[in-house]
Order: sequence, then C-alpha cells, then structure tokens
Amino acid sequence: MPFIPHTEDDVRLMLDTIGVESIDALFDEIPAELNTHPILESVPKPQSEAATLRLQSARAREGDGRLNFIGAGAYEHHIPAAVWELVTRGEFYSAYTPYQAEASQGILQTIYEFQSMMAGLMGMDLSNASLYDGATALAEAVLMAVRANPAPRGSTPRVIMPATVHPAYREVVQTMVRHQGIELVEPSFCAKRGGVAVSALNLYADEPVQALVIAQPNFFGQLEDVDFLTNWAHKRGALVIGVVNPVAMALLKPPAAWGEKGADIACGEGQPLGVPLSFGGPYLGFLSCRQALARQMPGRIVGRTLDQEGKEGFVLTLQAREQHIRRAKATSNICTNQGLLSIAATIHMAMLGPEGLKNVALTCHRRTQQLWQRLALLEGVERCFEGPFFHEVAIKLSKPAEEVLTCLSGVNIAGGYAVGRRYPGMENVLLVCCTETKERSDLDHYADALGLIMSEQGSAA
Amino acid sequence: MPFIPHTEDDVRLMLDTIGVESIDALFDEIPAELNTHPILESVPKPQSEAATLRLQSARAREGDGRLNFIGAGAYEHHIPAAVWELVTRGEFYSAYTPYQAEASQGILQTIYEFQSMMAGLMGMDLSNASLYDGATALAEAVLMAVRANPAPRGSTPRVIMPATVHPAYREVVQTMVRHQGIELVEPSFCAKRGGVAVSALNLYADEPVQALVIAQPNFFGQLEDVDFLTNWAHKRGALVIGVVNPVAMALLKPPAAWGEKGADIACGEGQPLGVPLSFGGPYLGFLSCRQALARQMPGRIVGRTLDQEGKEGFVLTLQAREQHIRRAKATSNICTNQGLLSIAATIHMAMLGPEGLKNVALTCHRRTQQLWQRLALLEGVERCFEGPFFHEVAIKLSKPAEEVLTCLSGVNIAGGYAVGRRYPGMENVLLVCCTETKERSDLDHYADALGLIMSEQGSAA
Amino acid sequence: MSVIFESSTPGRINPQHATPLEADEQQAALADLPEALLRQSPTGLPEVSELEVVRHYTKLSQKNYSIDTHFYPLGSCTMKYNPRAANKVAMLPGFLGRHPLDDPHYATGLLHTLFELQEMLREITGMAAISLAPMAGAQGEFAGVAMIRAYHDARGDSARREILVPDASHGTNPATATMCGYVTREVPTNAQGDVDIEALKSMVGPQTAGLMLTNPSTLGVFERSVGLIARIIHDAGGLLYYDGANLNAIAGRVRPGEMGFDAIHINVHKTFATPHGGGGPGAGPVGVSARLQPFLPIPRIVKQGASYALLESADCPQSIGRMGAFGGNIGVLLRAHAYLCMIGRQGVRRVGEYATLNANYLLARLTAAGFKPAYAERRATHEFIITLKAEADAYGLTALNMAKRLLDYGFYAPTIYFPLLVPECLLIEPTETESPEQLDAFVAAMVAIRKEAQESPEFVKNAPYTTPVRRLDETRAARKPDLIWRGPLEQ
Amino acid sequence: MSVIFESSTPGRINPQHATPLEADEQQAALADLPEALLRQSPTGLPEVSELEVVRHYTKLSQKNYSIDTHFYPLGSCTMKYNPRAANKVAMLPGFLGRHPLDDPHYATGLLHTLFELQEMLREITGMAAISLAPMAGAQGEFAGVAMIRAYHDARGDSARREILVPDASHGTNPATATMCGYVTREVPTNAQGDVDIEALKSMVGPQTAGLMLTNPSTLGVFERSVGLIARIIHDAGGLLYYDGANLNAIAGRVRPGEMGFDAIHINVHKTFATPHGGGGPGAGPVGVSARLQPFLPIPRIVKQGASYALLESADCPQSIGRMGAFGGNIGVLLRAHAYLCMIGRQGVRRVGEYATLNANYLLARLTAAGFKPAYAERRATHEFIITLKAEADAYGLTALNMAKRLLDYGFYAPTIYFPLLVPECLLIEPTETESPEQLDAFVAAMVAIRKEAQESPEFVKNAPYTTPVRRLDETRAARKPDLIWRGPLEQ
Repeated sequence: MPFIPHTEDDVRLMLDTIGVESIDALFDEIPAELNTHPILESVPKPQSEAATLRLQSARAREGDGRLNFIGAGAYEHHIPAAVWELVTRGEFYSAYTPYQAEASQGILQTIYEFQSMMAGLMGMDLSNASLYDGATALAEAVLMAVRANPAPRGSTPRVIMPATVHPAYREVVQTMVRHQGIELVEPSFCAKRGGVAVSALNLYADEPVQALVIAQPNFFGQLEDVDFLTNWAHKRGALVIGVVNPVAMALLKPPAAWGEKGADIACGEGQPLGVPLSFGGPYLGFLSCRQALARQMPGRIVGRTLDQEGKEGFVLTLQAREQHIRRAKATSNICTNQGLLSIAATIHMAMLGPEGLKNVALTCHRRTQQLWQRLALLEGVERCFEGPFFHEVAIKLSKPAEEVLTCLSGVNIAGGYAVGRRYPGMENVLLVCCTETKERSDLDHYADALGLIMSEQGSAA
Repeated sequence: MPFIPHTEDDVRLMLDTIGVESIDALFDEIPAELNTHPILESVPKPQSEAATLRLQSARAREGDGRLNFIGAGAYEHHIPAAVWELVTRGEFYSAYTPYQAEASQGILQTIYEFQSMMAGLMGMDLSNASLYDGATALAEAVLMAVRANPAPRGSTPRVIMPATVHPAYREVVQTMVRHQGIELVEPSFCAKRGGVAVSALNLYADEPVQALVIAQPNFFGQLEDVDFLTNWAHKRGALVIGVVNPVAMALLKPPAAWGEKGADIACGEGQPLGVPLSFGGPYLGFLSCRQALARQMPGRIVGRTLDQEGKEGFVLTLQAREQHIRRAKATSNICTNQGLLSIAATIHMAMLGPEGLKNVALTCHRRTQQLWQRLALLEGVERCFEGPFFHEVAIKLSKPAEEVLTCLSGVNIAGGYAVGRRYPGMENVLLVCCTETKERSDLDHYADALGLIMSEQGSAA
Repeated sequence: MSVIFESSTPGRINPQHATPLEADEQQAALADLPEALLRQSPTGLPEVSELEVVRHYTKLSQKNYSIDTHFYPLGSCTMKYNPRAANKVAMLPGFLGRHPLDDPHYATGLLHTLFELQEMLREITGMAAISLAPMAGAQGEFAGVAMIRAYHDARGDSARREILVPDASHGTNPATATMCGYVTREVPTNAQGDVDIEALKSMVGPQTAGLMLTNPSTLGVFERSVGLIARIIHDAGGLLYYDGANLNAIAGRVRPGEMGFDAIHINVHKTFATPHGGGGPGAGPVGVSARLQPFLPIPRIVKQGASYALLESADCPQSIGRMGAFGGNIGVLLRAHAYLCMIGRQGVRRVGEYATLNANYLLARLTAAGFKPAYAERRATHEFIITLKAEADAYGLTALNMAKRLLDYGFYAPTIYFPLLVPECLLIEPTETESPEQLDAFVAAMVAIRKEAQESPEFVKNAPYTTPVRRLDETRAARKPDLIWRGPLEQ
Repeated sequence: MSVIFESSTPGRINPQHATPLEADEQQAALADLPEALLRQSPTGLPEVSELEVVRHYTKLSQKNYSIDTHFYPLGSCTMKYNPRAANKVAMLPGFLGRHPLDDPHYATGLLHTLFELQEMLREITGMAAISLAPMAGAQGEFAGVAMIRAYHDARGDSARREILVPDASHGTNPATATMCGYVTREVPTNAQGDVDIEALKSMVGPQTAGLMLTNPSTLGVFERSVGLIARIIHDAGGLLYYDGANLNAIAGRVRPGEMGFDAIHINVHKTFATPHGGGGPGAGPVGVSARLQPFLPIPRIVKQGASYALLESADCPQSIGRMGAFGGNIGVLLRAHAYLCMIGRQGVRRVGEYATLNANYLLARLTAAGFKPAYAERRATHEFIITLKAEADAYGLTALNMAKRLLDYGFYAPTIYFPLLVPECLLIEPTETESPEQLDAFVAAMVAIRKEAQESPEFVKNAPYTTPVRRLDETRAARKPDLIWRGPLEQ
C-alpha cells in the first residue's frame, strides 16, 4: 500500500495484540448509520508516482516560456539555486512547529534570524515569525493597531486605508475585521500623482482615527509622500501602518524612518524575498513593529535564551498572546505561520546581503524606467500619473487594457495588470512591472509587441 | 567576486601577514615567459546565476516532451522523486572519497550497502564500489580475468567477446586492453536467433581461452543460452564474464547461477538503477565476482570493521590493490569511482525492493511484447530474430531504419536505434526499447506513427 | 551555533546573484527618486559568502528533528511521511513560475488539477461545495464561522451571539469565534470523553449561532452522540462547524456532511500529507452544506465547458469575501492532489484504518506495559492520551520530563499538556506511515525512561542530554525577550 | 547505525514506484521466457517502506563531513564550494531526460554548450584540441599516455618503452603507464622540491616515450625548470604529459601548452568546481598539441555550420578509440560550463590567485605558530606541506593523530602521508572559497591540538571522540574482509 508499511503479517500480529478480529472492529464505536464507506468516484484509482508526475508535468508545461511583466502584488525575482535546495532539505521540510525547542534549534534559530533581518530591513524593533501573506498581515496589523490604540469609549474605531493600497488587500482586511466593529475608510487617490489625495484624507482630519495605512510603493507602483502622511497621522493620534515591498526597502526609506517619529507597524508580502510566484501561494506575510507593541503582535515569535549550561538557544516565546494558551482572548486565531517560506526568505536575504538586495532594487527600478522610456515612444501610450515609481508603472492606452493583454498573451507575453478590473473608469490603464529578471532584449520584445498592437486599427477583441 | 569571499581589507591583511605587496608577487617563482596572463576570449564575461540558468533552461527545453523508445545501452526508467532529493543533499554531493573514515560513515555505509545489493542481485560474493560505466567495467573485468586466469607461458592470452555484446562496449575494451597483449576475438551471431553462434564459438574450442564474455540480454535485446555458454567456457578452462542489465536480473537468472558452476565475474551498466539518461553520463559501472577473485578486483572497496569501542563502522579496504599504494603494480589506474551514482543506485534499489524491481522488469518485458504485437500487424515490419527478448526487440523494416527514425523524430518520437550503424548489412533493422515508463497509449502512438511511415510510398529521405 | 550575523564581514558580496549596475546606469536609476524617499540607514542584513550561507543553513537543518529523521508522534499534528513526489509536482518550473494574475487560458491544466482536488474534497467530506481559498486550518475555521454568521445575518437572525465549543477543543476554535465577533461558551466533557449532552441542552437557545466540534475529538475518541448533538443544535436554530483536524482518522469511511455538519475545514497537511515545513505553509479548504454555499470565500474555481474560471466577488455577492491577496496556497494544494492520486480512492480510507490500527496497537502495548490511558474504556482513534499523573506524583516523571527524555532516545515527543483537562497528558499519534517495529521501539523507550525515573529522578528531570542544547530557559525568554540579534546574550 | 538490511521486513513494498501487473498480464509476460532463464533465488534487496528509505539515507548523510558542512583542506583534492546553480543546470529535465543516441538535431543547444566548454578549455590550456570524452582524471591520463603511444607507434618509433615520472607523482601516473604497456621510471626530486635535472638527463634516451608531470607539483611548489625539462624530453624524442590535477593554481595565468606539454588532462572537479560526490563522478577532458590531435579519443564534438556533430571512429581513423559507452560524463561537463560562465574570464585567473593567497596566508600563519613547512624557502602554490616529524618524535603527534583530532574540532583532515617523500606530512589545500576567518580557526585548532598532544599524548592518540564512530580498525578490515552484509559482525 502506498506510504503504509504494514505487511499482512504485521496486521495480524497487531490485531492480536489489540485483541480484535479485524481493522473494521476498531471503528465499532462509530454509529452504523455514519459508517457509510462511500465509494469515492472523484478520487482516481491509485496512480503510480510516475503517472502522477507525468500528468502534472504535462499540465505544468502549458505555461512554460511566458515572459512575465505582471506585478500587482506578486513579483518575479531570481532566486539563488541554493535557496530551495536548502529549504527542501527534509529536516526543514518535514518538521512541525518547533514545540520541543531542544530538538528544533535549526528552525528556531533560522526564524530568529528571519525576525532579525525583517526588523532590520524595516528599521523596527522586532518582527514575528511570519503570517499567511501580505494581505492578511495587513489585516492583523489593523487589528493590532486598534488594540494598541483603542477608540475613545463609545466611539467606533476608525482605520484609514487609502485607495492606493492594493485592492485585494483592502478586500481581505474587510473580510477579517468586519466583525470587530471597525470602520474602514478608503479615501481616493490623486488623479495627477497617483498617491493618497490629501484632500480626501483631510475629510478625516478632525475625527478620531486609530490608524492610517500607507503603501510604499502603492498599488500603482507610485511612491507615496510617506513623511507627510506619517506626520499627518501621528499629529492626529493615529498609528501608522506601513505596507511595503521588502525589496524596495533596500533602496527606499524604511517605515521606521518615515516622518518625524516613524511608522509604528510595518507589514507586507514577503514573497519577493525568495519565494516563487507559484500561482499566488504559498507566500508569507511579515509583520514588524516597535517594542511598545510587542505584546499586541499576533503569530509565532522566537526568542533567544540560555540552556541549563548557559549556552545560547532559541524557543517559541511570548506564547501568552496565542490561541493555544489564551483561547478566546488571543491576539489572533493564527496557528501556523509560513515557516518554510520564512526559512526561504532568510536564506535568500543572507545570500543577497545588503548590497545585493539594493542592487536588485536598483536594477528593478532601472529596468522599469528603461521600459517606460521605450513605451513612451509608442503611439497611444502615455503615463497615467506623474512622479516617482519603483518597479511598476501605470500606462494609459488608447485601447482597453484587457484587449491589449489578450493580444500580448497570444505572443506569450504576460503583459501586465488591467487596472480597470478593480478601478472602474480606468479600463484603459495597464500596470506594467519590470524586475531585474528582464534583460534589455526583453524590454525591446515587449515594446515591439505592444507597438504592433497599438498601431493596429480598431479593436482586437 | 563570485564564490570568493575575500574583501579588499581581507586581501590587504593577508598580504601583510605573508609579507608580500601583491597577489602577483605570490607567483614570482614562475618564469616570466610562462606567466602570460592570456585573455580568455572563449570564456564569457561573468554571467549572473540567473543569466546562466536562463540560457541553459532554454537550451534544455529543446528536447522536452520527446517520447523515447531508444535503449541500446541506456534505459529510461522511473526514478522515485526521493532518490535524487537525497542524493543531492550537500553531505553526499560535496564530499570527497571517504579517506577519513570516521568523518565519512554516511558515504561508506551507503557504498557498503551498494556492494551488498549488487552482489545480491548478481548472486556473487562481493562487489566493488562502482566504476565509470558499463563499458569500462567490462574492460576491467577482461583485464581482471586475464590476471586471474593467465595464459600459459609464451602464449597470447585470448578473450572471446561475441558480436552480440554491445558494439560500443567492445570498442572500449579494445581501447583499454590494447596494450596488454590480449587477443580479443569477436565471434559472430546466429542469424536466426540473434544469440552467440555456437559454430563461430567452436572455432576456438580447442585453443586456450582466458575468458568468455556473455551479454544477457544481448545487444539485440535477445536472451542468450547462458547455461550452455557458461558450461562451454568452463569446460575449456575459461572464466565467464557476464555483462548484464541489472534490472533484468530481478527476473532472469543471475550470472552466479549460470551453467553448472556459475559465471565468475558479473559486470554491467548500473544506469537503469536510478540514474537519469543525461545524454550518456555520468552513469556507473558495476563489477562483482566470486570470493576467489577479490584481490584482482579494481576500484574502491568498502569493508565493515569495528571501532575502538567495538562499534561497527566502515572503511575503504583492500587498498593494497590500488594505484595510490601500489602505483605501477596496481590492478588499475582507476581512482574516482562514481560515488554519487552508486548512492543513487543504492537508494533506488532500497526504494523498489525485490518485488518492485521484479515488477519493473516484468512490466518492461510486457510492454515490449505488447509493442511488438502491435507492430507485427504493420505492413513492412517483421521481427529480425526468433526467440525470447527482454525489453528490446530488433525489427526488420522494408525501408532503411535511419529514414524511418528521421520521420519518427519529426513527430517527437525517439524511435529506436538503427542497427546498421554498427552492423553492416543490417541497415533496415531497428532496435526498439520499451520500459515500464510507457503506457498503452504510448505504444499505440508509436505503432500508429510507424504504420503511417511504412505505408508511405518510396523513400522519406 | 553562532547566528549568521556573527559571520558577517563588511563588503563581502555574492555578485553572481545581483550584478551591480554600471555607475552611469545607477545614476540614471537614482535620478528620478527623490532623495527624501531614499534609505539612509543600514539594513543590518549579514554579509556572507554563498559557501558560508550554504554551510550555515545546512548545519542548522541538521539541528532539527523531523519526520525524515525521527519518529514524530506529535498528537493532533499528524506527522506522517510527506511524499517527495508531491514536492516534485509542486516544484515543477511550469507551476512555480506562474503569475497568479496571468491569463487563465494558459493555466487550464493547473486549474483542472485544482478543480479535481475540489471535487475530491467535496466527495470525501460529503459537503455540497468547497472553496480552496483559505491558507491554513485556522483561516478555514475563520471562513467557516464567518459563513455561519453571514447565514444568520442574511436571514436577519442577528440575535445569535454565541458559539459553543467543547472544553477540550483546540484553542483556535474560541479564538476564531472571537474574531468573528462571537462569545464562546465551553461545553463540558463527560467521563467517557463525550460531550455532556445534558449540559449542552441547557446551553443552547436563540442566542446560539453554532457549535464547533472536532470528531474524532481531541481526546482521541469518536464523539458517539454526534447525531444527537447535531439535532440539538439544529433544532435550536444553530449551525454545526466541523473542525477537520482529525478528518484523517475517518476519511473514506464517515463523512462530516452525513454527520450533519454545515461547514468544515480540512487541514491538508494532516489528512493529505503535505509538509508542515516547521510550522507552515498549510492550506485550509472549506466545505459547506447547500445553505452555506452562497457565502463561500472567493475566489472559487468552477468548470465552464472545457475550461475553468475563477469566480470573484462580482460573481458571488453573498461571499464572506477574500481570504488572501490571491487564490490560496496553490503549491500546498498541488501536493495534496498528487498525494490523493497516489493513494487512490481505496487509499483514502486505508489512511484512517492504518492510523487507527497503529494507535490502538501502541495504546495496547503501552497499557500492557503499565501506562495509564485517559479513556481506558474507549477505542483509540488515530491518537490517544496517556496520563502520567501517577508517575509524576510518585517520582517526578511529568509529561514534560518524559517528553524531554524521549528526545535523547531519538524520538520527537508527543503533544504534552493538551487537552488541558487530562493531567500530565501525552497525546500520542503514531500515524499510518510508521512500521510496527518503530512503535515497539517507542514503547521500549517509554518503559526505559520510566525505569530511569524510578531509579534516578534527577537524571530524567535534567534531560535532554544529547540535543544541540540542553533544557532551555523559557521563563527567561518570556521575561527578558530577545527577539532580534544585537550581539551576544548576557548570561 | 544499522544497515538497511536489518530493517527489512518480508512483504513490505512501495507499490507507488512499481505497480504490479495484473495476474493475466504477468502470465502473458512470462509466457515467452524460458523457465531455465528465470531467476529462482532471492535478490537480497531490502524490503523497507519509502519513509524508512528516506529516513535511513537522510540520517546517513548527516554522518558525513562535506564542503557544505565543514572546512575540508584535503590537499591535492581541491575541496572548494560546488555552486548549486551548476547542479540546477545539470538537473534540468530537458538535459536529464535526453537519450544519448537520440537525434542530435534535438540536442543542438546541449551540443552548443559542450562545444563552448571545449573551446574554453582549449584556450585555458593553450592546447590545439580537446576531447571531452574521458570520464575522470585517471581516464584522461590513460587517454593522454595512450595518445603518446599511438603517436610513437604511428611513426614506427616503437622502441620507446619507458615513461618517466617524478618520485612525488600521483599513483595514477605509474599505474596509467602500466595500463598503456609502459615501464615506469621514477625521477628523483631535489631538496628544493624540483625535479633533479641531472638525474633526469641521465635517464632519458631513445627508450623514453615521455614524461608525466604535475605543475605546480604535488609538493605544493611550481616546477621552475619546466622549460628545461620539456627541452630535455623533446630532444630525446619523448613527449610531455601534463597531469592537470593542479591546473586550478595557474589557470588563466600560465598555459600548459606554453610550458611545452603535448597532452594534458583536466580534473573538472578541481579546477571547475564540479562536485566530488563522495568519490565521483568526475570528468577528465584531454587536450593535445597539434601533433597528437589525430589520436584524440572519440566522440569529438565539432561545429558544422550552425549545428554540431559528433565525430566517431569512421571520422577519426587514428583515434585511440572510445573511452566509454557514450560521450562522457555530460552532467559533470554541464556543471563545469555553468561554473565557467558564472566566474567569467576574469574569474579563471582569480581562482588560482585567491587559492594561492589562502595557501600562502595559511602557511605563513602556521609557520609563525611554529609548524615546519617541508619547503620553507619556496612559495606555496595553492597548497603546501607541513611535516610533523618533530612533533611525532617528541610527543607522538603524528600526521594521522593530528588528522583524527582535527575531526573533533570540526575540520576535515588535510591529506596525510602523501607525497611519500616527506615524513609525517600534511598536504593542506584551503582553496579560494574559504574566508580568512575560517583559516584562522584552522590555525587555532592546529595549535590547540599540539598543546593537547604535549600535555596528554594518549588523549590525542585516541581521537576522534565526537564522530559517529571512534577510530576504526583498518587492519581488521583488510585481514578479515567483510564486504557485503550477511549479519552482525563478530566482535
């Protein structure tokens, strides 16, 4: 039997030891009407490993060789070959949450290093061991901010989450905080610069606000005026939550350095740090904060301590925040983190180092600049916003973006994200991303393909 | 610098410690006229890991998705995914020959298990730790046989290596024993059954012969009458060298059981035991023999022993046979074995077990039978020989095999081996192999494609 | 082992992974970025060579017990073998390199696989529909309870403020209820390990939104009254949530849908052998009865003719919404699909059968060796509880001491001190992938440790001895948190 | 650790890897196989579950020092970092799944890569032509000497029966000469570690087929008289063979072709960082001067227009022939190509420079610490020799004892007792991929061990203490060989 070692002799001896006649007898406490033994027709007959791999290899091959210019929250980066060869070592891959610390120092120390690196990258005092993804990390950050900075008695807690924050993230936050009586407001963006519209923000200038979310870069790839926004929020007693791209942080000012006092919480999607695109998951959310907020932090945290002999070692700590101890009063119901992905991110960051990560960020930006310079020359293509961007640029086309994407797809180019899917009225806007994985010839290829499509008469659909 | 950790500060400090001004100064003993610092134009400028992988991935993709029916010495088998995940663990992958036994028990024990499994599979008393490939293993077996069973003083040692032995193997043996004054004779095969022709063999019946090589299955995929051949040789004082497919040995009588006394040496290509095709290498040769021949065995051998505390452990042993000790008097100049591949083979065999390996062998045979049954129905296709085959069948076509292969290649089928490349006069013979990796639908696909080609008029070339 | 930062040397780089731009390109790149937005402070990342990175994490990995190296009978966590073939499937470049927002026409095969998985889960659970979106069991729980709430809300039945859970439930159950804005009330367990039906009856009413139940329960027994419980809850207008943590014990035999549950999550790492990865990633697909179907989280995968589509919020107006930025932990789901294909339809039931066989065998042997089961009258399911109360009282062999000493014997420890209501408990789950020889060796170790504890209690209290570090000071860790590296720890 | 056979249980199978045929298919499969040819005896393969296999070999792997876990200064073996990217290239499914006899039109890219490697090696060595066919260094040596013989034979110059080698040469040199039908004569080394020129002159003559030389030599010094040696041999009508074992020290700086060599092999694992794999696979491409080109082993890769072809025996009538069943260790060659691309043209020279820097630094520090270099007056190349003669005489700190005790300090041992002419020698090769911190730690360990040996000689003689087994009885292994498993070893 696949993955079951028992021989017939084994079974007989074991049943004898237990004192029952058959395996079926072990289920005799289950009421007969429930013990239905369904025939599972959707599950195939046992396939060999070879057949399984052959089928899935054929299905996987379908998407091979596409040239990807989509970002919108998931970013293609080179991952050093060593990273996943190490991550998938059985000792990491097949371990559980490190409850028995003495037998789990490998994972515990790696997570401690992860926390240290993420805190360093964000400029924060501490970090947890990861959350499900960037969107849920933002949701947990919002809950955390409201716990740490509660609304005055009787008033509804309010969190400002501008429309420049990734729309899917905003949806997830809605899903997750809906039942906590928090008012989420989503002020719109500046049509010219694609950043948070100060006018929209100022509608809340005189009302109590628990937290302001600032995305850097924002969903349109644009850089926000983080200093202004941070100061705005702090002046009004609101905490500041930065939701940032971690690769960009090697180049851009980290949340802790925003404004006069710095953001209070930094979170985001860790996928760009060594995790493959993998159709959207598994990724990892990161969450870091200032010391003062430590005990409001959800999720696993690893701490360093000493053993009986005074040797340094690592344990899960501050568990009194967690559901398995606090139950209904826990900071979150989260239980798993994304352990394996945080190991990947740790190894990835160690491999790149500060210079390497900065080079990646700079090259991403440079390639996107270069791509835009090429695209700017095309008929029917213009920039949607002014001002600085990181590695995504929103371009306005003379045709619907979805149509253009379909044409690009036909020549095996994944051409970007059609902004109109989430922002009504922006149907002709395409969000294009360019990372360090693209060579100059790829940019030319993209520009040529787009140029051809734009020069065609009428609609392609 | 890629793979060099030194910073500028490191270099300065190190040079100071040494007491020289520059790295160049460390090469001051090299005569100036030799110290030429060539510019290496064929070596590219440093490419990033990403660029290297991207280029090679594109080159590798070219051969993706071909349906392979070629055998002829290299066989496509399913390899459990776990095998190479284990083999490429750094502790195996990046270790050297286990000179310091106490720090190399992992590799030493694995090789000891390899030796035990190979000896078991061949029915022999012992096995070495592997050689380069099947062909060189045969060459070493021939040299070993002549050392163990020397020709009478004054006469030329003679080894019979029938034309049913893989032609490339025979070439390699020629290359390697040419300078030892050994006469290699290659009696031809029986036109009807494709086995060693007894009449051709009997030409040497009354002359001194040191050894007879018997291939099972032979190059044409046919099964030899190993009992008869073994007895024939032993009766004439010749040693018997079996060169066998190790997967077939799970089903067929192993060399040690051939004839009345059994073969003396068994060797062959270990690739079918868990090693990918990889365009021909690296593979591994195996060599096993009876106890009496132990000290004539070339290559590394691992033995079990005890440590200071009476605990079992493993060491390289019988090193007095080897070049690093015996120098000019060694049994061979071989130094490396195929360590990593023997680890792969060991894990592969452990994963399959006796039943699994036998199932593979039976399925290979069955699929080949079924393929032949399908092909037998086609116009212009007949079997080349009578009698039993294992997992390759030689078919005679009404067109040149090379032409047919070109046509099959066009529909992404690697259709077999054109026997005429090595056997003049057999230009219309195609050697087709079918392993357990082929499903019934693959056989149909092959037969349909071949049928179409055979029904086309005239030459396809 | 020293932390990676201690090996850092300023200026050490691995240019093969991030070629620096030429100076002029670098200048051009910086030209349009306002200086005020640029980073001025160091990141603190370590500067080490590729070899040092490989060596550091290879050696760290070796300081870790795992299924691939040790028997790991961690109750309720289901540490079974994670087939390597499933990893190979998920790591196929064509899957790994695929952007989640790329044209779905180029992902037909992948969506086909996910749809197949959805159908398999639907049939195995006996529910009406499945969403693969939740990224872990706890997120699946959240989705389930949020759907229960959405259902009541949609009917205007908004007075239901309470979720009931057994007192032995997983901590995630009450924590989830809280996140969904509910008050949790704990239902007591009777002496046989079943829910106290009379107490339950007294607790239900118009305030009851639902009940969360694990069956087999966290006590290692099958909740026999599940049918009655379902009736009581349903009659009171509440819904039933199935915590799928122990589905692996009964899959292919009993279906949560037939037990009367309205919503369920599945821990794919437990039931379908995906790796735990040191704490994740998981995946927590949810299944629902027909009445909850409109509320399933998005995106949902549906078949449309010969191809597949993802339903988003516009298609599912009543959905509780989105659980993550994209469509779930695809790589984990691919592994679960591969596993299901390999074990096949017969295998699904066999998994629970052999897990149960192993658990009952191990229980029988431990009982025969004098250890005390928490529920001696009951059949073990795929796991069971031993209480060391007597041993702890007599010679200090607490569950913790037993756990630590087992590490020295080359076993990971069972779950200890959960469920909370059994004193000095070991929750032991051998799983179906372990051989009887391995179980026998575990019994021998337990017996040997008890003997050690009887003869020299102090020795066992100071275990472990052979692990990379000795027993760690958890109190210090919590009182003087050192959560990121700044230098050596003060002694 | 127990051997895998001890875990075997009759009837335990992993059907996921080899589905049994249905009974009727099985019968049909057997129908045409004569019973006399079928196997009757057991194979003796172990019967273990997939989990047991994974666990067994994962744990075994952990009982092994390697570059990925330890500093490994094994002189003459060049244990440098093996880039994982090179492994990824070689493991690309499109390369791994390719049959060697498939239509070469579908292997244009692969042949392109191999041809590029051939060209790179040609330029690095300064030879006229390269064959990638030999599967290891020793096989490359065989090819080289066989070509020398073929050359003489082709000219009818068949009285040349002798190959000269320095007395410090690798054992493969004389062994290879023997396999090529030559008699070996050893040329003595002078006190400075160079070949004794006068002795050499006295040994050459019409019987001289050639000389095999490693440069830098096995003594860790550059053979300064190589130009003179080449003249002496060539003047006598012999040819020069370059044992490429130490090419890594000078590649990109000095070319064997310019030193006057006629044939050369390259150990790609030493110079181009391919893995050693616990003893193989290697690859041993050979390079030759123009006069030996016709004799190169087959197959050879040539460019024909835009594509590539393999030359076989019909195309190369004077070739020494075929070295293996197919075209060489392609997977290893692909790794070497990837490595060369990543280090780039500047990197080739840098490898030797930093290897030499590390060696001279380590030598300087060890000398300063009081250890005795074998050739104090000479510059170290990429490796160097320390002799422990004094320490051995004074307090029993032999090279062997030092080696074993180093294992306890977390270092693999240097090469010991080679070359044979330096007593109690350690041949130490740090390679360029190690950091100075690592070298400093090694010096500290050597110093600490010497102190231990001075204070308690017995303690060091009984090392190692921390390895999976203690010092092993090699004499017993050779006297009572136990080479395959039949049961427990008698004590």
